[in-house]
Amino acid sequence: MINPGLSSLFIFLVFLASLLAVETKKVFRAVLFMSLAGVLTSVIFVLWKAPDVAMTEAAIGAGFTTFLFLMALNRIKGKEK
Amino acid sequence: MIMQNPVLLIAVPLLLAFLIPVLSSFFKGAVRFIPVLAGGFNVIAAALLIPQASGSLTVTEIGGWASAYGISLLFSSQMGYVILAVNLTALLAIFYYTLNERDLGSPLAYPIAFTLALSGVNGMIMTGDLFNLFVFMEMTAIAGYIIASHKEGYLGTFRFVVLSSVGSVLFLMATAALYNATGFLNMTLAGKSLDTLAAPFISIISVLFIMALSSEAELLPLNGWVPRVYKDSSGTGSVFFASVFSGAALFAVIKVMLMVFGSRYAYVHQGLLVLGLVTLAAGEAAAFKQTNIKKMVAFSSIAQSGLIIAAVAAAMSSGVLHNGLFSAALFQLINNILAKALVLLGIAMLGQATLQEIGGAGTKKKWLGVLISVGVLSLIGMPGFAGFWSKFFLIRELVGSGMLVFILVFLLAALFEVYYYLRFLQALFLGKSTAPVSSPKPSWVTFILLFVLAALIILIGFAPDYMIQAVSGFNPGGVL
Amino acid sequence: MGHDWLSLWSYLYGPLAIFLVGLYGLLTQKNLIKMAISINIMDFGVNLFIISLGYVPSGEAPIYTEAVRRYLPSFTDPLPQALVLTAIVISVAVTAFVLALIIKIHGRYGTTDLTKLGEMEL
Amino acid sequence: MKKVIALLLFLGLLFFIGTGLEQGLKLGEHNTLSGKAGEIYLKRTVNSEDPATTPSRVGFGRETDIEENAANTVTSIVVGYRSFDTLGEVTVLFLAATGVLALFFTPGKRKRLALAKPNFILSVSSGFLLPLIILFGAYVFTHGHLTPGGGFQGGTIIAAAVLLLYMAGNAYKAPAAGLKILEGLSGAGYLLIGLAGLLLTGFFLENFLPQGKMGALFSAGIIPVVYLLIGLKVSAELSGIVSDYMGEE
Repeated sequence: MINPGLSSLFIFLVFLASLLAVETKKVFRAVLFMSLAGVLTSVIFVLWKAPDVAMTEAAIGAGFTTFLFLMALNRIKGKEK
Repeated sequence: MIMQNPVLLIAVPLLLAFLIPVLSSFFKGAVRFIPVLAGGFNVIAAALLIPQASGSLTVTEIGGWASAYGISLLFSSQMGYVILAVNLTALLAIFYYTLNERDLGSPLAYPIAFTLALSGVNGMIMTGDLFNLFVFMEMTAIAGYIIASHKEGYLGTFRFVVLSSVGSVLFLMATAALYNATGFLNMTLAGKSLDTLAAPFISIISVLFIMALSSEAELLPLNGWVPRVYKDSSGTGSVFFASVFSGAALFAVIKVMLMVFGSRYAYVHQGLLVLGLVTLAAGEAAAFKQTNIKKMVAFSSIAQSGLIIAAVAAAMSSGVLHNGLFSAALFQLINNILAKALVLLGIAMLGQATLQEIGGAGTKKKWLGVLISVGVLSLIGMPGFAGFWSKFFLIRELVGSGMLVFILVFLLAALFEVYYYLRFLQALFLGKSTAPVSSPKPSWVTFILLFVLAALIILIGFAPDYMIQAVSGFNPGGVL
Repeated sequence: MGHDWLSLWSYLYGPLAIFLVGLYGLLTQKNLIKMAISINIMDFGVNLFIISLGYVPSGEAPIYTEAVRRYLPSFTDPLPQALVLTAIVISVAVTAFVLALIIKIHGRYGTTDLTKLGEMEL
Repeated sequence: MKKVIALLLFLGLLFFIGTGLEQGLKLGEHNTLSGKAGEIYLKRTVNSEDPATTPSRVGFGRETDIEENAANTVTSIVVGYRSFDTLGEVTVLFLAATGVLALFFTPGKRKRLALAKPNFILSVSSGFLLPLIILFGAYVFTHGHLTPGGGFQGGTIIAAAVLLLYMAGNAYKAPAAGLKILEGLSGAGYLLIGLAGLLLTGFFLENFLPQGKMGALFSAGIIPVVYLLIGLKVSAELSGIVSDYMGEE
């Protein structure tokens, strides 16, 4: 039995991270907060007994997506210089 | 025997699309003809399937799993005609691309997007499973993004991506909630288990579903991408959006409303009716002001989607499925698919963008002017053309069931439509061009494509009874 | 149905709130990349929502192993997990496309700000 | 002021959707599997006479002739019961990779983006990290029917190896044309398996190979084969996207 407090706490953290990702001024920070939200989401998936989804979320949702965002930022910054 | 399986309409284009990158490294030039092959196969396969089908739905199981829990495809003769119309216009548009739009960026992107769009729309029309519908919706959407972005219409595409993503997320939410409450993803079974649920839950689910599908069906909340994307896309691209994608998405809306919500929840269908009428009115009012021709057709396309959805919702809102109204709506859907394709291909061949530029082009290219006029006259419902009959049947059934507000909005919208399309015809034949005419001279093969569409429209205009017979008698029950 | 507020938050309102944060971002943000981030956040919210709908407290992960050899009624629901698996892959596909699109928009117009792009009247 | 309105709208929508859904959903302790499709999948009784009441015959390491014998039920849904969805999903990824390729398309050969300074430690360690990562990815997608993981996760891990190569030195460039061909071939392979099912048994994507013992590496019929193809396809697709993003315009 998982303490329901634990998953609700993590959900609150994801909520907070997404709010920061949306509200923060710097785009780079926003990407990092989004990535954090993704990692925390995959932790919740582990808590909710969905290991397959947790693995996919960590590898694709948090990992690969973050790479894509950072590359996009890099290319846009490179142009502006 | 195996040719009779509707899954081939999805599987064969998929296989051909996967082979495109392989083929392109051996025969570079052959790649352009793969979409033609896929479209041709689909048209023949759909034409062969129709005589076998009846008004009741037949179920084809995928993977051999019982259709209650596995994924299944539905097929009936009415669906067959919609599929035939969609695939035929897609095939003609692809022909047009092969002949006239060769050098647009990456050589792989357009063929792959067209071929997979064919699988996507057929899947959207036929699938009987909610999540499977989501997957095909996404497939069509991404094919649409590629088609929309191909002529550097990046901003319109961005808007399209954002709105479609919102739609797909809402669709997932509704599907998951429905699964949790009923235990099924199969549309029919989920619909059958709805009765025990509270009314607020059902209304929220229905709102989510309608909003989710509204992006591709060009209905109101999420259709902001339409004018921009039409304006920026190539001729083939605009035909795909106006006829192929919106036709399939409209049928998907109709299917979800019919199979999941049936005609038991009058409030759901009344909500949809209002949405359809508002879309109709807003679309016609916006089209009225446009001077860019493609934008005008785009808003007119939005309005037509609204009309069709409103008619379907009216057919379901009285508690039992009103068969006459429903088949008139399907007839209107098919007519709209054919006429929009004809008009948009014609405009693409003219090559000018605005009403001023187009002035008098119809007198210089007489045949093209005549062919475009056939499409336009069918769209506004000129007696003798296909579009007249579907509107006539619609009005007759509406009067029969006494829906006064609907009739009023419909007539007013039709008046608007007649006005701006006649203005377009006037510019086409009587106007004086301000810009020098520099459009490429199309080959005679291209004329055959337009001629096929015009001939179909005129044929249906001569034998409307055959067509209305063919799409009537839809029986959504009898599955499982 | 009686629920304490904590489980209501974690199973229903929390995921919905995350989804709405994404929607809020999509409506208010002017930077294209931040709009893409908002779309991803909406996806997180909906994925959490779907998995929570398949969660059974004190359930097992739906995998048969040496320890769990036979069917138990206390497995978590595998179907929502399969759906989310598909949804995640589709969302990364859309993200890859939309970011490429943003790079192209920036290359063409020199900005990723929606208000500036609107002012250019394209 | 604008923020306040947005906040109110946010809370209103949350309340509206939340309370509406709350009336129909079965949440937390009230959530049961009974009668749901998920239960039928877990019991592997989809094709029984009466799926809801037929007792499950699943036995790890013992029973051989039950209908879908992958130990990981999520896998048996993803590539078994709902394989058609997965075919669509793979296609979506294929389309997106094509779209990215089309957007970054430039006629002629493309150079890659040069990184500021490749990390020394990274370039040294990539030599022995690389085989390990690829091996791990291959393990994940060949064991997808037994343990958590599968073609999508394994494919991503292999794409991470390609990314590592890009990070390790400015000389590396992925073979983009070859990747595209691999994508096409593995996708076509998946479809041909489906069509083989149609020819052999009359159902598209039917699992026509013997099921074997649950828990064995060679079990669950076509599932490992399909997951292998998906793994190849996803790794080629994501690597293709990586190389597109790393390409110079």
